[in-house]
Amino acid sequence: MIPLLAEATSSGWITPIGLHHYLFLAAFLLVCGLVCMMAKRNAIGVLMGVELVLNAAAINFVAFARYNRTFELEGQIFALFVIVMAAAEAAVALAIVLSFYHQHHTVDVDNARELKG
Amino acid sequence: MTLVAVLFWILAGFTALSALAVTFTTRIVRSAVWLLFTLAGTAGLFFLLGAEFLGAAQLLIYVGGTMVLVIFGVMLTASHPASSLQTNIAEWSLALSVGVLLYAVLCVVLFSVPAVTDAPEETSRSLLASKYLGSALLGNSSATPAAWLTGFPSEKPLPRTRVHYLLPFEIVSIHLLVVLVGAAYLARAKRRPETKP
Amino acid sequence: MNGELQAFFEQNGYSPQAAAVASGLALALLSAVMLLGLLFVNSIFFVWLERKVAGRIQDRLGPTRVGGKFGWLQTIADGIKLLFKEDLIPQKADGLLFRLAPYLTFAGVYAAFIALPFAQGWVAYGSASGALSIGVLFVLAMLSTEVFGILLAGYGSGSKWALFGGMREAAQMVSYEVPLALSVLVPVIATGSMDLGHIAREQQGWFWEWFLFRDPFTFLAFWVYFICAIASCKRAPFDLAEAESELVAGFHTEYSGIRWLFFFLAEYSAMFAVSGLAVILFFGGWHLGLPFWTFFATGPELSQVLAWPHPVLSLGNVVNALVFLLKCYLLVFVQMWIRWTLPRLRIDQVMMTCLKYLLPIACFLLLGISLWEVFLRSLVGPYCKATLATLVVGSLTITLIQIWRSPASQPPTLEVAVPWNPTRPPSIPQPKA
Amino acid sequence: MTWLVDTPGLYFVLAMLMPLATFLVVLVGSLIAALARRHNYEQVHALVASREVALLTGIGATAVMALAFVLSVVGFVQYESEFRANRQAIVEAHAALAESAPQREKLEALIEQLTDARTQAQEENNPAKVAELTERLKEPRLQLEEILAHEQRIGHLESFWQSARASRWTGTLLSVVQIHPTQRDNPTLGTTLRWGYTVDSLTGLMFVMITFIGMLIHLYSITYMRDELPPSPSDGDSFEYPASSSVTSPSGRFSRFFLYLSLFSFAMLHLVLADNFFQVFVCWELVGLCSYLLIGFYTERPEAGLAANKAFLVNRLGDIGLILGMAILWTYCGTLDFERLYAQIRHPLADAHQTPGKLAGAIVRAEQKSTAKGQQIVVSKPGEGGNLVVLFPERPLGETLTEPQAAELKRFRQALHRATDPAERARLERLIAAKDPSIDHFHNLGPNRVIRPRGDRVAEEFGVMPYGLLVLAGLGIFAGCVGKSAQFPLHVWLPDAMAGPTPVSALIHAATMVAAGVYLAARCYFLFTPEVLLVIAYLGAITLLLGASLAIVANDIKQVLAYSTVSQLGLMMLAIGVGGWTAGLFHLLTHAFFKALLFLGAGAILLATHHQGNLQQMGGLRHRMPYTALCMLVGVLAITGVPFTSGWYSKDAILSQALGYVYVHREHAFLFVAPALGVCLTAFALFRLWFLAFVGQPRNNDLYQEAQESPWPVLLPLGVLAVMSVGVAWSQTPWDVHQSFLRDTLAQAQPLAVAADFGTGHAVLFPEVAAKPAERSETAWGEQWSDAAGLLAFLALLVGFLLALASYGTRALDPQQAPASFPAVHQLLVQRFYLDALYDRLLVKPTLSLGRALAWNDRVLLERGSDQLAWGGVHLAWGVRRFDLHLVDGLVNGLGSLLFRIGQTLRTLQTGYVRTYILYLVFGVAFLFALLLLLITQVKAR
Repeated sequence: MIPLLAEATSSGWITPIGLHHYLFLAAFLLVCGLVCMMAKRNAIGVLMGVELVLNAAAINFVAFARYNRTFELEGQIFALFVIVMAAAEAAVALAIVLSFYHQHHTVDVDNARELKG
Repeated sequence: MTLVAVLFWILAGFTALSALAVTFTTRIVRSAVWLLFTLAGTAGLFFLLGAEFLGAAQLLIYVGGTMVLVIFGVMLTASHPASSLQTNIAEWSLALSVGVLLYAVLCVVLFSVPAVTDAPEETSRSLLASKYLGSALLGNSSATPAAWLTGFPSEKPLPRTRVHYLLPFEIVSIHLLVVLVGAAYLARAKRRPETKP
Repeated sequence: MNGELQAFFEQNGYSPQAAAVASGLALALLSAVMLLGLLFVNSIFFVWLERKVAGRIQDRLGPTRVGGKFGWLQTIADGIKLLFKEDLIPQKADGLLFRLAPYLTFAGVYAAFIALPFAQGWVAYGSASGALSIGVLFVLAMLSTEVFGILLAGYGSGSKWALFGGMREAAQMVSYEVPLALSVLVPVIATGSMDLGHIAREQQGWFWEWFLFRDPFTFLAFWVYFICAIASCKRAPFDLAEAESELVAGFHTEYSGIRWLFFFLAEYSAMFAVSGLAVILFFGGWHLGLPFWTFFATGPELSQVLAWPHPVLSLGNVVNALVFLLKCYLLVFVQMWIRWTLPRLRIDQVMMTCLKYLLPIACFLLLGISLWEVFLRSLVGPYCKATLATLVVGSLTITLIQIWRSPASQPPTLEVAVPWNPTRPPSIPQPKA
Repeated sequence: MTWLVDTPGLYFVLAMLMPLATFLVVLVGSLIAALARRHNYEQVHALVASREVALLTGIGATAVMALAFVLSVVGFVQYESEFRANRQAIVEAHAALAESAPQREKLEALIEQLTDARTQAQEENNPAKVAELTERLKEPRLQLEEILAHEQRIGHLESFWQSARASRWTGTLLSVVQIHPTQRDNPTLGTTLRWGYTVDSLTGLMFVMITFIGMLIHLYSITYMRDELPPSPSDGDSFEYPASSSVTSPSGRFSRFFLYLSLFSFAMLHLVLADNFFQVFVCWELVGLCSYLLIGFYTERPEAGLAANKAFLVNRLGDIGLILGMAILWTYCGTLDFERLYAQIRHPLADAHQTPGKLAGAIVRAEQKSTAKGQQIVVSKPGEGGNLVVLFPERPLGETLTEPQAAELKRFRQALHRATDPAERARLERLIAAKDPSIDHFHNLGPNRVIRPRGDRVAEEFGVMPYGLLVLAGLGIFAGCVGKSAQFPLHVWLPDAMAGPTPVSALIHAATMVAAGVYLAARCYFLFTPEVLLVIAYLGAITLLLGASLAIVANDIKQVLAYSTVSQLGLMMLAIGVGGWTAGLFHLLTHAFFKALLFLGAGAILLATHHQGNLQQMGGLRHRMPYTALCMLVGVLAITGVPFTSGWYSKDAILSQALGYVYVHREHAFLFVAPALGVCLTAFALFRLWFLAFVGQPRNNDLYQEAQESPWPVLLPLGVLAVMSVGVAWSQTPWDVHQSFLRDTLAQAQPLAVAADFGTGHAVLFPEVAAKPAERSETAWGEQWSDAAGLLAFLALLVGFLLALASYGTRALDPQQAPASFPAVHQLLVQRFYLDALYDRLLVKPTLSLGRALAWNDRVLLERGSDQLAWGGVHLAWGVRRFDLHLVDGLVNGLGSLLFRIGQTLRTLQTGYVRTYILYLVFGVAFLFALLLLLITQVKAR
């Protein structure tokens, strides 16, 4: 199995790995996250979608850092900031969800329509 | 190089699949599990990209974060059957179509930018050591030496502006503190007459 | 090694690229299998050891019969029994999570060993510098993923006891993560590197070079770390997640058979992992602490003194690895000792211990070590080192001598005094006529 | 312990840290005790706050002070040995120079004639003769050079001593803050707040004095504060506390007393050892705090609290000035270190060629003149003062660089090589220009010499500051000293400070607090311009008379001593003001001994009389307590300056200096009259005290009956101090008033500035360099007239003694009639010259009434005014409203309704579903990316 895999990778279109591969993957994660935010009615699910989107951003940063020596440092640092921001976002958002739950006894985001026009 | 390719394809497939699973699972806890797998896969990709510190940080921080997610999911949706939060097929189709549209646009854009060839291995290895991150975050400008700027064809490395991130670092830490306090404030148990049986 | 393997594959007719891939994968598989075997054997040994220790502490003998002396086959037997047990999945369980949980738990711990160097350059994944450049962080991260599996087990098995156990474990884990990481940061600051191999090399030479004796802050940091480590292995006195008296068996109430086995593999491997981290961070890693060979060589490492042709496979490294394992076993033994000596805490006490005591102490230590490095170390470093080493070693020797000389240390004899002989009813005093 | 051998200055640092250690230990102990009480751990508390532990605290503190004393003695002896060795070498060099003078003239003459002969030979172009003469010239030239080398050798010896002292006897323990980030590459320039120490003879003597007296006072206090000991368990349950319980234990304030005492000693020692104003200021405040705590020690007595507040507030008044002065110096000199300030403000000793400067040690004034080359800053002649003061480069550069200077220069050159930023380059070039001898090096300043100060000055360059500001700084610093050592306007706190325990009074008056003021005044002497010195002298004279005259009428024994302290301090300040730097400090040291003796004696009396301090109640006590009486007598003799006691030497020194000053400046005759009168009054007051207390019939019989001799821990310090206060100033010829080891030692510490201002140049280094002619030199005249001064002083003393004897000893005069005969004077004195009342009127009452006025203003005027305003506002608003209603609203409503309709149509978009919003968002993103794609394709098309 190892030799097969090796031969397969050593010749063909899936290698060498470049920046694009990561960008495509990140785009995919982004879209997944957005769809998740759009489709899930559970507030927690929406949050998970947000996490996905943030991860896509982080992957982009690190990929640029790896493939463009100018941003070797910046990319990583901003990815780090993204992670921190994501943690903060999760904390606050969950707190909001919790108080929302206190209010409405549900976490269905469709019930949050007080601000509808 | 090809070993990297193998690992990339394994990790990328893993990540993408579990991202899909996050999206399409209806049970919240399960989708949290898939989310965990996605994040782990991302961390693996970070390792693959040579950003070891980032990978470890991703694991350390996000696992905690996701676990809290799960706990909340359990606590908040335990009283509700999962079916009550189902979205109907129309919404699904709408969301999916929009998503696919966006992905298509993105792919086209990506294809239209020139491909970037791989950077030399050892230089990035030498630079990506976590201590450079640390010294940059501490405002030590020696962490960022001269480098080639993309888009500017030049023979010698152009002296880049001294970047250091002490201020952002401080801002982020203050921000975390504020978030902590705010979350504690928001999530504190509020006494309301109707909640009392 | 990579080079030889590649050559070997090329001789067997692979293209160079393919050979590179193949050798890399093969190397990865090799180390993975070696680690797995090590963990299995260790766990078997630990379970046996735990029983013996528990027996001795409770004035029993523990397993004696299976496998002739000392019941050293007891664990194997139990393992076989567990393998053949019928495995049940409760009706209300979330099947996927229920199945997933044990392997997730074990995988987390298992992954932690990737970055753990057992001897000079003996590490599963290593960069040019010897080990992962952020090994400490990596090990911590991996160990922290373990709890996720436990939470899933608690939730997935759809039972209140299990859920409570999982929740407790989660809460405990999340809060103990913080002091654990902070106390680990202390030696990291002392060396200025997160590379485990580098940290271990920093401590080579005589045993007072170990970070345990380096300065008061690392000394205290070790105790904080060890307490937090016990808590994060959910061992007594912190085993709230499986408190028999309150929750039947906590998160693994519903588990049986091989899945249950995996939980226990995970637990014992976690003990081993945290002990290994402690040994590398505070106890000089694989260094013996008594560099006798410095007398006939000019202070190289053992691996260079007893060198076989291949640096990695040198005899000295074997000795190093043995020393490392020995130290780990000692720490594991201490954990068992604590478990069978101390009573279990209440959950609120557990939380208070972490958040009101360990966390501030850890912060103080972090601050202290920084100030120490800046101001004090140049002044009083050596004196402090000497004092600490003398105190610790002296008190240890005195204690050992006391234990040795105390009569209680004699092994109990087999002739247990039976209160009454079951074959014959006790003689009831006849009322006098 | 090599570090102690390399830098023996650390002896003093250790000695300084000793009391601090005591303080910390006792602090921790009392904290433990307090916690134990809080949480009711009876056993712990009984252990920590027990009688034995408290006693142990006192004994331990005493032992620690003794250790500090030993340390400082060791350090002082070593310092003196090194210092004197160097001075000896310099003196020998002078001797060599002197005795080689005739030979030198001979050689010069010979060389001259030979050169003439040779020139003549050259005119006769007789090469053989020329060559021969040249040969004969070589030898004498070499000899002459050897002789000339001696001159420079002196300067080299001095600079060698400076560097040795810098390396061995001064140092930085911790560099706290770097203020000038622009000068980070040159830490010698950046003004840092350092924790440093510096040692000279003055410091050493102060250390020995403080630790010695502190030790004795600690010992004394162990017995004196016995009432404060916690009750021993035998006295009943020690865990029942009355309501007024303190931190450690209710009556167990014993250990707390020693806590404060040791902190006090530490603060004072640190103040003496400090080498910059910042440290001095910190310790200054610390001393103030400790005095506050100790004066108010008896918390149950309201007057104690009031006195403490008074002392604290009055001292703050002085500190305002201190801060002001510090700020000025910081602004202009960019540093707070004494050494560096001195180097900038006073003319350096010798220039690059080691030739002594004529103005060495003087404040050089300059003024801006418009010359041919435009506006220039020209040094003005010594007589007429310019409006600027020259700030000198800190380290005058020689033609040959010292090792560190060369290294520094090299570093700057490299930095210049690297630097890119033009401003940076300019700064570095300036630094190099300032440091490089090949570019410019320091020459002695003389009249009409032009200097070129820079705008933003580094310490290697010349600078100028306004003369008025220097005067202001000096006055400010002196204001601080006025507050601390109770000079005239701010002396009011000292008499009230008697409310504290007696050992504290002894400590404050002898060793620590009031000494701090005089010490600082002496330490900063170089800042004081002649005007400031005159102010100092006059304030000192006034204080002197004030205190002495008030001491006459005071009836409380401690009050009398307090006023005498005030007068003695005035005497010291006067001495410093008239140039008797040595004399003033000399008196400070001797006074410390006999004043401590007097206070401790008073304390012994108070012990005997159960704190009944009224002199009118005592009398004849010498029969009950002969030993104390004897010691007190010794103390009285010493303070009144009876021959062969230490006071004699110091007072004589001061008086002769004052006389010399007055001889030169006739208009200031008061400056000699005051001290003479003061001596007389002091003698009267002190002998009156002694007679009232110990002689005659007991006026209060039961008090007399109860009085008895105190135990040995009280008497031992008295005896030791009595011996010291007689013999501390002796030399091997005690009958010669001008000879005294103490005085000589101090004279060596005297800065060059004093000699430059009042003397005839530097006595040891360059005797031949005269800053001013001998007939203008106060010091010279003082030495000439010292016998007359001594005689006058002795006569004054005799008069005072006879008066006291007549009125209180033999009762030949009736002191009761004095008030009747001089009612006005008596009233004035009893009312303390109405000064307290005056301050009350001038400061306290106005402040209070001002506060009330402001309060009334707030309460009445502002509120009512605001009401009026509001009323007006309302009516205006009504007017405006109409305008709005009819004109503005018409427009606004039209616009509003339009927008409202638009909004109505648009609101349907806002469904309220979060997910819909996300949908919009995604659409937007897709749109943007499509746009981006379009752009890219456009770019590619080009």
